[in-house]
Order: sequence, then C-alpha cells, then structure tokens
Amino acid sequence: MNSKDARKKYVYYPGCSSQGSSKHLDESLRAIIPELGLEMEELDDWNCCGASVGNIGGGPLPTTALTGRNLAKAETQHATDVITGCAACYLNTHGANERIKADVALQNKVNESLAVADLSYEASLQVRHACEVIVNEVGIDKIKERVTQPLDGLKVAGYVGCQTVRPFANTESGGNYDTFDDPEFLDQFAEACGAEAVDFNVKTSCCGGSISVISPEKTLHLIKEILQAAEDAGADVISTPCPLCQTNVEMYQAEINKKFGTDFNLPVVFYSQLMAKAFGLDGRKDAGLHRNTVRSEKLDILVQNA
Amino acid sequence: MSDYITRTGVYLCQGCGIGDAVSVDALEQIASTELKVPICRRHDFLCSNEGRALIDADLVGGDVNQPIVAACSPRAMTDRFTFDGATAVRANLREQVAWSQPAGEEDTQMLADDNLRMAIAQATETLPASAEPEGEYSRTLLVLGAGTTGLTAALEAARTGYEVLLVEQQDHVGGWANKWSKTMPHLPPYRDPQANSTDELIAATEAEPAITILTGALVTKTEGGPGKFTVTIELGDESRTEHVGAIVVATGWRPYDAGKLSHLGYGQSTDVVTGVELEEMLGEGPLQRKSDDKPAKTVVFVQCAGSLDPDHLPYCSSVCCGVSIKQALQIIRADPGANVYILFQELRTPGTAEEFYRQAQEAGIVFIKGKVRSVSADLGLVYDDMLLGEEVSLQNPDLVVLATGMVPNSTNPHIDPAETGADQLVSDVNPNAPLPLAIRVIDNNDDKSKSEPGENTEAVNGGAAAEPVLPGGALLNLQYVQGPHIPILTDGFSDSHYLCFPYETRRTGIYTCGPVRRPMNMAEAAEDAAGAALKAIQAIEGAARGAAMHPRVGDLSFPKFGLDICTKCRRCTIECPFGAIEEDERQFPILIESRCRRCGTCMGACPVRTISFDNYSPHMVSEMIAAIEVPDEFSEKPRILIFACENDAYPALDMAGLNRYQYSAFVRIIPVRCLGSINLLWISTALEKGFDGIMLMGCKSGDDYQCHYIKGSGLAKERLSKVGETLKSLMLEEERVTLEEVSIADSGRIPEVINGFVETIEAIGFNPFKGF
Amino acid sequence: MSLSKRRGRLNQGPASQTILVVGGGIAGITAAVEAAETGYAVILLEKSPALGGRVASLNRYFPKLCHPSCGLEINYQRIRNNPSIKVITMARVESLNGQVGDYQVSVKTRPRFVNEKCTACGDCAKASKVKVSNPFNHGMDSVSAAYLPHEHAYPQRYVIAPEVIGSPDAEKIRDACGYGAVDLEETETVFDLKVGAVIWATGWKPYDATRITPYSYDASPDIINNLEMERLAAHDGPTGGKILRPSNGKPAKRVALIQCAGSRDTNHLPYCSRICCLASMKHAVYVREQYPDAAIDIYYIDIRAHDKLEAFYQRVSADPQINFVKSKPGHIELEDDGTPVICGEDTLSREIYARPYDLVVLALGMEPTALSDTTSVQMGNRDDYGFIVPLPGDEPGMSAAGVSGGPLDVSMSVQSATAAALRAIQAIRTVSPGASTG
Amino acid sequence: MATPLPDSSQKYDLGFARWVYENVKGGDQLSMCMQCGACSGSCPIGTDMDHGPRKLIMMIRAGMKDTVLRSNTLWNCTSCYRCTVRCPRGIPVTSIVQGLAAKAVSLGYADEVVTSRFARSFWWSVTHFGRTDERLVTAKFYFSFGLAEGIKRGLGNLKIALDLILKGRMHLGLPHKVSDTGGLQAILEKAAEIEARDQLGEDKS
Repeated sequence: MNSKDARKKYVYYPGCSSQGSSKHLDESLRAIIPELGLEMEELDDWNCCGASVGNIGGGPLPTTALTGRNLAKAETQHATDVITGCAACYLNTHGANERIKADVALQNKVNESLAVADLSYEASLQVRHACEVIVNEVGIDKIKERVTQPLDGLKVAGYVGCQTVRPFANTESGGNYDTFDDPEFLDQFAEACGAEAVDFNVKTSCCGGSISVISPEKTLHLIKEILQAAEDAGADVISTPCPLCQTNVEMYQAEINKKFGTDFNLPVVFYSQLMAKAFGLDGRKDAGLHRNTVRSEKLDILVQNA
Repeated sequence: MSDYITRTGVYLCQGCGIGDAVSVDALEQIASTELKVPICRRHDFLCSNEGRALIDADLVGGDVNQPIVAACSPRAMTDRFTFDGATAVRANLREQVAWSQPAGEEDTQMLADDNLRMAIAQATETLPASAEPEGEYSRTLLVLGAGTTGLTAALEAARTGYEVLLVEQQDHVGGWANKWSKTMPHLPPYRDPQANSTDELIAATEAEPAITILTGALVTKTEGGPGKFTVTIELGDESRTEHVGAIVVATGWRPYDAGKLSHLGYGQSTDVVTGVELEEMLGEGPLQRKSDDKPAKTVVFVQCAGSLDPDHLPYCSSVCCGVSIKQALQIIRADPGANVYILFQELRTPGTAEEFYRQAQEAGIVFIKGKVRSVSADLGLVYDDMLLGEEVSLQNPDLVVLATGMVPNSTNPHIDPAETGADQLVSDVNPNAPLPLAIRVIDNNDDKSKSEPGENTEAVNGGAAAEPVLPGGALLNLQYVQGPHIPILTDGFSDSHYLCFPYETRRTGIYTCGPVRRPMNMAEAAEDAAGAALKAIQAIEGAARGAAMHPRVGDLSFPKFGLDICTKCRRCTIECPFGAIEEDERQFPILIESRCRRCGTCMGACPVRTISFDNYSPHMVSEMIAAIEVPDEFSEKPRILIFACENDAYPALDMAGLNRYQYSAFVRIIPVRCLGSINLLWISTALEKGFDGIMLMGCKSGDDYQCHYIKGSGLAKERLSKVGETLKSLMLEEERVTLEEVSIADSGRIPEVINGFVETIEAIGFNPFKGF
Repeated sequence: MSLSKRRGRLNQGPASQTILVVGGGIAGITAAVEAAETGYAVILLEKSPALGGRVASLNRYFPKLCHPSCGLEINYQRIRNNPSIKVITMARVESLNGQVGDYQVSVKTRPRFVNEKCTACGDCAKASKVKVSNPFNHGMDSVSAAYLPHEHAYPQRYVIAPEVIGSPDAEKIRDACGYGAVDLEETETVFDLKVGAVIWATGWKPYDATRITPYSYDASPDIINNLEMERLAAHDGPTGGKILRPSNGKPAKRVALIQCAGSRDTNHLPYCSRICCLASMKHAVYVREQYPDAAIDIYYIDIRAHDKLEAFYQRVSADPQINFVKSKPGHIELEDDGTPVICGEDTLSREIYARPYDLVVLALGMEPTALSDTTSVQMGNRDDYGFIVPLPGDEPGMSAAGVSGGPLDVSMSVQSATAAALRAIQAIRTVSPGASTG
Repeated sequence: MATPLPDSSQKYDLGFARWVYENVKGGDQLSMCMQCGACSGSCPIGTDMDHGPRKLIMMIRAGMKDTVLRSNTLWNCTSCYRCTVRCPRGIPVTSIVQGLAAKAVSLGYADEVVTSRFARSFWWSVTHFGRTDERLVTAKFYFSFGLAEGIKRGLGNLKIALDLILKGRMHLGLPHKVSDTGGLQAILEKAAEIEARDQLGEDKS
C-alpha cells in the first residue's frame, strides 16, 4: 500500500448506483483515474455489494457471499487491489474482505457457497476506496500537477459523510488515510484543484443514509443542518465522495424548503467531477456535471468547456 | 561551648538594587559605629567569587567566626553563602527591602537599618549548633507484623545491611496472604491472576541471616527513642527486652465484621460468604457451595458490602473490586459454564488494573451497576439496577460473595483497650475513626472487653459520647506522655497527614506501612514497606549523628532545659507534637533528643522561658526586638512586628518582593521555625517596646492544617486567644495582636494583608506604652 | 536479588556509588533527597530550567486543596542543606551503557544562556522587548524573552528563550545584566557521568487532546485541558487566578469537566490514569469558590475515589451546584458564537443531551514521558504503555520512581520514589560490599 | 454446540446474551461494554430511538429478548458508524445493531417494519438481477404497502423521479443484470442453506 507504484493495475468496482443515480460519479472517476496515472480495469460481471440492508433482506452469509463472488472474479483478473468510489460498496466489500481474511471458517463457508458456481476466493486482495488510493498512492501534489484549469474563486464545502471514513479510514487495513471526525482529504482535493475549501464543521455529519430513502421524515433535519452549514460558510457547491450523500442532500432540497421554509439551492457534486473540470476535461462527457439536478449559475458555467 | 567567643563580621551587598534603594554608608555606620561590629565590609556583588572571597579570607584568618550577610533573603544564594564551620546569619535587604519598598525614602532606609540591627543581635546571641549523641545507638530495626508488608520491610532492610527483629503475634508468618489462592496481577500484561508468591517471600525472609523472627510474640511496652528504643516483648510466659533503633509498624488489616451485614444474608445461609472466606474455597476444580457441596454454577459478588456506608465503613477499601475480579476469573476459568455477576456501585480498577477489568469482561463475567437491597436466607437477591432504572431480583444464585472492606489494625483487637490519655484522643486519635470506637465497659473483668471488636462496640459520632476507647490495645504501648497509641487519623488508619510526605510521622523513628496506613493491595504494600524501611534506616543513622529528621533534616541544634527555674507546668511535655519530652520521677521535663524535631513548640510553650536552642531562643528573639528602633508617636511612624513562619509565610513575603509588590515600610519581620515556637514573652516585649501592632503569619490550622509540625499554628492561635485578656488588663486593644493564615502561594495577598493591618492599627492609634 | 548480589560481587570494574536520578519532579526530587539523606551521593537531572515538574504547575492538591509549592519549599530546603546532591537542569540522558555499579551515562544540556552569576534581579527581563509564549502557563500568556520560569523556581535563575539568540534583543538582554551572567555564546554540551545506579523519574505528559477529534480541543479556546485549568486557577497563572473564558475573558460559570479524555479508551490510553476524577472534583471546587452561582457538570464513567478520597467525593457531590453525570460524551459541537455544546447520553436517565458551556475541561490522561523522551536509552523493562516496570530478576541498578512506573497520585509517587531510593542504595551496596551504611 | 434461543427469560438469565454472542456479527464483543454511553450519545438520530445501542446491550445482558428484538433502535440506525469508531472498548456497535435487525426479521419480529419491507424489495432485486435497480426496488417497496399507498408514495416522490429521469440518472427499460444470474442465485441459495444449517439450534428453539 505504501509502495508508490503508480503503474499497479486496479480492478474497478463501480457498484449499482453507477448505473443509476450516481452515473456522474462513475463517469468522472473513469475520467480522472487515468489522469492521475493509475491503471484501472472494470470488474468482470460484478454484482451488488449488499448495500446497507442486504443483511436484513438476505441474511449475513448470503450478503458476504455477494462480496465473495465479486472478489473471486477480481482474483481471476490478476490484480492485487480492488478500487471503488462508492462508500457503501467500499464499506461492505472491504469489511467482508477483512472478515474473510481474518476468519478461515468464514472463508470456507463463502467458498462452499461459491463452489456451486465454480468460483473460489483465496483472500488475496486489498479492497480500497478511490479517495484512499488518491491520498496514499497519488498524493495531493500529483493532483496539483495535473490541474490545467484551476477552479479559481469556487467556494467548496467538503462534505465527506460517514462511510467513506468510518469505520475504516483510520485503521491499518483502511490505509490510515485520515481521521474519523475531522478528515482533511476532501478539502485538500478542492484546494489542489484551485478552489477554496470553506470552513465547514459538519463534514462528517450523517445525511440519514438509507433511512432518508425509507423514512425521510426522520432525517430531513439532518440534511437541513448540512445545507445550512454550507450556506452559512458561503459555499457555491457542496462536494462529496458518497453516492447516497450526493443524492440525499441534492434531492431533498425542495422538500426541506417546503418543510422548514428555507430556500436552499445548493448544487451537490462529486469531488471527482470537480477534479475532471480542473484537469481540463469535458464538463459533460467526463465530469457529468449536466447530471446534477440542483443547478446554479456557477455550476452551469462549470459545465461549459473553455 | 561556654568558652566560645562569637566574632561577628558584617558583609554588605550593594547589588540587586540594594545600593539604589538605601544608603549602604548608613548601614555601614550602624554596623561599625553604632553596634561596634569589629569587621564590616561591602561589595557590589557579594555573591560573586570576589565577594565570597572577602568573607572566606576573614573566616580563614579567624577574625570572624559568625558572618552576617546583609544581602538577599536567607532562601537565596544559599550555595554561595554556606561556609565550612560557620553558618551565616542573613539580613534580608533585597526581597524585603529593595524589592518591596520605594528607593531612597527615609522609611525604606529605616527598615533596612532595623533589618541589619536585628541580624547583628541575632548573630551575637547565636552559638554554633552541635549535637553530642551519647551512649549506645542500636542499628537494628523492629518490624511489627509479619504479613506481606512486614516480611517485605524486614527483607528490604536486611538487604540494605541492617539487622531486623521481626515480631509476629500469630504462631506463623505470612498473614492473610497465606490464604490467597492467587493474587492480583501487578506485572505486565496485568491480565491474569498471579501465582501467590508468599511462600517464596517467607522462605527468603527465613533464609536471611540478618533477620530474627519471633512468632507468637507481643510487644507490651516501648520506651526510648530512635537509636535507643527499648521494647518489651512477651513470648508466651517469657518476657524479654530488646534494644532497637527504629520501628516499622506493619500490622495490616482485618476484614470488616460481616456479622453486621445480616441484611445481605450473612449468617442466614452458609452460601453467603465473604471474599476472604471464598479464597479458601477456590481451588483448581469448579467451585462448590458450602451447604451441599453442589457446584456453584451461578455466583454473585456484592461489592462495597459495608463500604461507602456511613453506618459501617464510610471509605472505599480500594482493593475489593480487583479482588472480586480475580476471584470471578478463577471461578469462570475453573468452570467456563459458570455464570458470574459482579454488582458494583462504582467500579474501581485504577491505573493498569483497568486491563484486569477488561480481561474479566472478555471472560464473560457480567458487571451490573446496582446497589443490593437485600439477600434472603434462600439467596433471593434484590437490588436497584441503576442502568435499567428498576428494581431487579436475581432468583437464587448458588453462592453470594460479600466483598467486605478493610479495617486497619491500628489497634490490637486481641488485647484489652489501653488507657488512652484524653490528650491523645483529642490530638492524635481521630474520635470519628470508624474502627469503630467502643464505649468503655465499666467492669473491666467483664470478658466483653476482651471480645472481638464490633460486637460490644458501636460507632461514636464526634466522639461526643461518653468515654470512647479504641477497640483493642495499643500496638506498641508507647510510654509517651502523649499516650500509648501511634496516632490514628482519618478513617482509623495510621496514615500520614501530608500528601507530599507520606512517611511523615508524629512518633519519630516509628513508621507505619501497608494496609494499616491506607487500604492497599499486596504490590502497593510491598512498595510501601520498602519506603518505610528506608525511613527507619534514616532515623537510625540520624539519631546516631544527633541530627534531626524531617522537616529540619540534619539540624544539630536541640532544645535545652534550664531546670533551675522550671515550674513543672508540664506544658512542654504535653504540647510537644512528637512526644519528644518525658518527665523524670520529679516531674521535670527530660528531652528524648532523638525524638525531637527542633520545631521549638516547647520553647513557645514555656512560661518561664527556660527552654532554648543554641541558635534560637526566647532571649535571642527578645534581643532582636530590642534592637529595633521604635520612633515616638510624634514621628507618625507606627511599627508593626511580624513573626513569619519560615516554611510558608516567609517564602510568600520573599515572592511578593520578587514580584516587586510594594507594602508598608512600617513592618519588621522576624522569621520563626514555626508559630508554635513563639513565646508570649516576645509579644509583651514588643508591646512594652512600643510596637503598635503584632502579626503572626503562619500556616492554616484545624482539620486540614498545613503546619509542618502538626500543632504549631493551632497552638499559637490558642495561646493568642489568652493574650486578649492580658491586653485588656493593660488597657490595650485586642486587635493590636493578630494571627493571619498565610500560605506559600499568597505572595499576591501580602500587600493587602500587611497594609490592611497597618490601617487597622493606624485607626486604633499608637501604642500608649511608646516611649516608656 | 541474590542473583544480583552475585553479579555485584563478580563486578571487578571500578565501582561508583553515585546515584543518578533522571527527572526533577516530585518523584525525582524525593528519590534524590531520600537517598542523599541516607548518606549517598546523588546527581539529579532535570530537562527543564527549574525543578518541580508537573506538580510545580498545579494550583493545589486534592483532597486537602493545599499548595504543592508548600511541600516543594521543604524539599528545596532539603536540597539546599544537603551538599551530596548535585542538581543539573536543562539536561537529558543521551545514552547509557554498562551495568549496576558501573554505568556510563552521556548527558546533553541545552544552553540556558545565563550562568551561575545570575542573581535573579530581573534587569534582563526589563531590558528585553520581545515576548515569548510562556511555557509554565502552557502558552496561555507570554513572558519576556529573558524570564524566570516562575516565582517559586528553583534554582532561582533566569533563562533566555533560544528564539531571540542572534537578535538585537539578545544584545539588549546581555548588556542589561550588571553581573556578567548572560552568556549568548553558550551552546549545547555533552558530558559523561559514571554512576552506580539509576532512578528513572521521568514522569508523565498529558495525552495529546487533538487526537481525540470528537472533542474539538483545537477548534475552540474555551475547550481546555486539566493542566491548563490548573494554571487558570493559579494566583500566578495567566489570569492571576480568575477562572475566565479564554475566548472573551468573561467569568466561566457554566463549566463541564469531562473524565477519561483519552484514558480507559482502547483507541487512546487503555489504562485508567487514576488522578483525573479527583483532580476534576478539585477543579469544580476552584470554580465554586470563585462563583457562588456557578453550575458544574462532571461527566464520568466510574468515579475512582479510592480509600479516604471517597470522603472528598462525598463532600463535592453534596454540593447542589456540582452535578455528576454518568456519561462519556459523544462529541462537542460549537454554536455559531463558538460556545461549546457537549452531546451525549445520560446513562442513568437515558436523556440524550446537548448542553452549552462557558468552559469545557478535558481531563486528559497521563502518558509516560519515557515513551517519547529518551526512548533510545536503555531504561529497563517497559510495559505496553511505556511505563517502566522492572521484572523479577532484572538488573537491580535501575528503578522507576513515580509515574514513570505507572499512573499514581502525589502521595503514591512519593512512596514509590522512597522505595526506588532504597532499591538504588541496595544495588550499589552490592557492587562494593562493606560500603554499607550499616 | 450452539445456544438455543431462549423463549422467555428470567432477568439476567444469560441464555439470550449467549445466543447473541454466537449468532450476531460482533455479538461476541458485547461483554466488553462498560455502559459509558458514548455510542448512544454519538447517534445522529438517537432521539428517535426508544433505547439506543448502550441500553440495548444492557438489556441483552439482562436477557430481555422481546424488548430487544422489538426495539425501534434496530430500525433507526443510519449506519454512520460513529458509535463504532468512538467506542472506548472497540465494540462494533453498528454491526451488532444491524445483526439484531437481521435476526428480528428472520424471527418474524419485524414483518411490519418499513425497513424490513424495503430490505425484502431490495433483496428481491439482488436475487433476480444480481444488481440493485433503484427504480424497481423503490416501486416494489412502495407497493408493498398496497396499491393505493404505493401510488401515494410514488406520487410523493414524483418530482425527484422526474428529475433523475431528466438527468439520465434513473435507468429505464430492462434492469441491468449480471450475465450469470443463475450462478449467483445458486450461490445465494447455498449461502442461505449454510446459514440455516449453522443455526439449527436456533430453529429447534
């Protein structure tokens, strides 16, 4: 993990949301990763990671088996590292992988299940979050080097959310790349892109996660606090690494305005979208900035290509 | 000593602003012309090598044997102004003149003049202190009690080259620790119960040639002092006398009487046991209950059984949580199927013992924060679950273990209560000690008085109840005026009163250690034993040199008694905080030198001022007061005399100067060893001399006293209360004489304290005796 | 021990009976005087400019609420009166080799830029125009670049902050001294000592509060640590003893004291630091003494008031304005005006609270200094936390005094230091039998 | 030998605690809890919880099976993992809470709980396509409340849906699926079978 071998091949696990609500994360990641000098190859015939309710819907072992299948496939692609940009995919896949590595009995059960499809997982892989890889393997300076169109004057609130850093960011297996409560990498990304990271004290507050999808009435106030803090900090956009955070904080703005009498209109983008722009790539094709539903002047300018 | 001639020499420093603040010429005038000091020299930088050389030359030449250094505070530059064969008297012209008074003013000069005059007077009256230890000094330690603490103390002393007499009342050594199946871990990784190493400790002690072990032995009498204790020991019907140099008391503890805990089921079922009883039930195999030898599958530990309870023991016995965890781990390891619960109020595993707690949780022991209400005869256990917030009943566990607290053996429960001098009960035995105190049984033949404590005894609040006596006799039966007991303080333990000086003792040369001084575990007790052994060794060495123990360590001066005018008033013997003064058959005071701590409390107590040190005496201080020039009332210059405790108030005054805080120039400050050494003579002398006010500045007295000599500041307060009457009879206002508690951290308060008093005095007006 | 005796007797090398004490806090001072008063030569090393260590910076001790300087004064008198103790300040152990009776110790001293001629007159401080952060008050205020560590400093000698060396201010300072005590050329020096036994009294430092990210220590000036609270309440502290909000200088009346900030936490310090509960109760008393209308909350997991300290707990908890909350707070949020808000669950009432405070004090745990300092030096066996814990049968020449051997309060540290002195004496006796004091 | 799930239990009968220890992911850590409250105090919607994780652990020890498995705490976890990373005893609180939720479902304590409905819709998508089709999962979830309620909920979020469709962030047409759905289904069935096998003790009870 410490080896700065940028030519290492990463097997890329996009996750289900890449084909739906978070297409723009997928598009922008595929665009910037090679720019950062990393080689990436999509995981062959990947399946769902189990998301946050897999355990409940299907039970613990079947959920772990989902990861087993993905990783078994990845092993056949002769890679050492699996990379994903989705917080939930990372949480489930990294977590299951570490449990399998630590628990032979579990590994056997998983392999017993995989056997019915002639698969088996040798527990040889590292599962890593794209942000961790960018911090540990690429480094902030490398990002700066790649920037051709600095995002001058853009005020960015770096909203990390939960699962990108918890519970793994500050652990050995998680690459110790930042703290649980006060991570800095997202602000560093924005600064590296020439933007201004505003002082944002709720960067790891919770957006309600899947509860916001199931029973938003319980969690809208959480999202409101996040929007409020960003607005108070004078942010032009909120930047996040997490698909669910992006959707929740973006989608519910109308409902929040209705419920709390506010008038939020804050674009919520992925850090990777900003990076793609800063690297001088195409605002739509590469950055996917046309896919964000909450629009603002600044954002529309951003979509344009110079 | 009588043919000793004091040859004084004054050395004036002009540095650190002294030269700017006052006229050093004038000071030189006072020394050589006014007071005819044969040698007077000055230097711009007296603490420099050149300055120091000035003094050395005169000392070597023999022209001077008593240098007077008029420069900085006696607390400053001590390394520079220490001389072989001569101790300098210091006149404080820096901190208490140049740094706290405006430069070049008349009053500042007068203050400096008087400080010099006092120093010269002091020097003239000072003889070099010298001790003359006489006779045989024993280098043997007596260690009382041969449990873990006593065995360790004996071994440590022997390994440091000292002979040890180890006295144990039981017929075997080892104490409670013999019973322990295993012990709490004190070595990394602090996780598992440790093998009990008491057998090795015993073997090592028995193998040590320097240690003599007496079992079945009882100390019946202790006389003498450090280096010269004479101890009477009874062995069965034989009685022998031993000479020892110092004593380590390691009599340990006993479990609180579970008989008083019937509400917790004790006595109602044989399956309700104390932690101590459980130790003997713990073996390799699964735990069996006493009633029917069936395996104890469910065991409940009740913490604080009788502890943290005003009706029983108000304090925390510290070790119970760790002990129960140890026992619980042993039970669950012997039988992994066992259900073990620990009901606690506050779980106390300080320091690395937290590891032990985690280990117990890992092992599946269930910790419940709850206070037990009752345990029934069929072991039905009801408690308030503080976290569930409800009353819970645990149906009939197989065994209930009561973690009872430690009661200190600061008395010997196996012998009759000794006659405890009322004086001692007031001063050195805390009447609130929950030992508990007993009510003296009128009929002494009544065997009740011999029975175990707790049965015929009850707690006495505030000692107000009639004739309280301690449960059991005095450990050493000290033949001291202050009574037979070693002091028994908070919660009945014989601990030190001081946080910084845990080995400070009120009975010089006698040191307590282990659970008799504070609830502690075996590892802590062993550590404590080593410390006590070292202190005992120091007492032996100090006594042989005639040198004082803490806090005036190494002081060779000691009080001398002029018996020719002694009125046998007994104040010195009774008021000595350390019981250093005995009475001969004619009731004359005799000093047991090696017990003396040189505080001067006796000197302050003596109504006929016949007690004095060679370098500190009623006469000397009177002369210092006399040396001060008191202007008449027309000068508008009042004079205030301040006696300042040299340990706390005087440093605070110095620090006020260091901070350049200014205060009235009308004060004249005399450092004293302790407020307890202030003889009322000085106050009358000062008033006759025309001083307008007198302030005693010293340490806090009362329960949380700060006096380094225990009673000094308290006695001063008491004595002062009587002065009021005298003042009235002289038609003087009581306010003229006051006592102010000043701590060493009060430098900031000094100006308000002093100026405030000066204002009071100015308001009252001048002392009418001025000029008479 | 018997093994060590054998080793001792076999030792043919020129033996030294000098005892080296490393660390001049209460434990080191005690070990030094106790050994010296038993008749042995002692060298006492202290890394800072003055003795006293942690306790010198404490306002008061629990449970008596007396001033540490009181006991220190007596100990300084003991040192002054004892020619067999040599005190070396601003010194660290660089390396240590050899065995009992024959240790070669290499010591490095930092320059003080002030020599023994200093009279503490203070002219240099007046001359200096530069202010530097005041280490004694944990940087809560500043002092002149030429300063006396504090009013009770022993040795009573000034120091010059290295920052100003080479600046014109340094010249001013030098020229202001009438006694030639300022030596701007002074440099780091390394010298060797030969000693017979070593007592490690290296003490502790507070756990790094910034590592407890949920408690936002560095996000608000009104979130301070327990040592800063001592200075805030001390008469010679940054506020002259008034307990004021660092952010706006207003009285701090609504105060929270959070226990186990670092301690009893496998993410930080797995052990219990023993003193924090009682120290915090003492802090509550500080506040109550100053503000009759103060309201103090003490957040705790278990109150560890062992033996007679329980009485202090009872006394403090009887105060209706001091409230004990059995809860380890989750995190501290900041209101828009910067007011710290403590969020957590009261485990006895199940209330989920979010309470604002004027001042929050984190009761940081004790971390052994030996963990970070002189780590390369052989100090005898250390446990997983870095505490020095000699094992049975270990080299007898080395012992630990005070908190270097585990979390202890003041009395226990002094006991441990007295025991360490005895062990050192035993160790050197064994290297040259007959040199016994007996 | 696995501990059977005790039916109803005496206070502090450790049967339930043992069962959780053996059958809930992370459950083997709950004995380490010292009831400090850092977990409940860190929870973003702790105020919506009847008991919160700390008391839940207390009640597991106390053998309060039904109270625990019926607790809404299980369904209010947002998986923010604050409790987990802040626990001073390193207890994986989040996974214990979610593990209990899974058990509550499989033991029929939660048929009416919305999260459990959503989970079932989700798992339906996973087993059929190997991937989550957000549109279908949401729809199935909504209609699990019945036709009328389903339409109501659907319309409630119509704007959001339209936004997504407009921005090409909601997949229309045939769901994406893994090529080898058969193999995946077989794997999941096998895994479920193994899980059942391991928890025979539970079925017996």
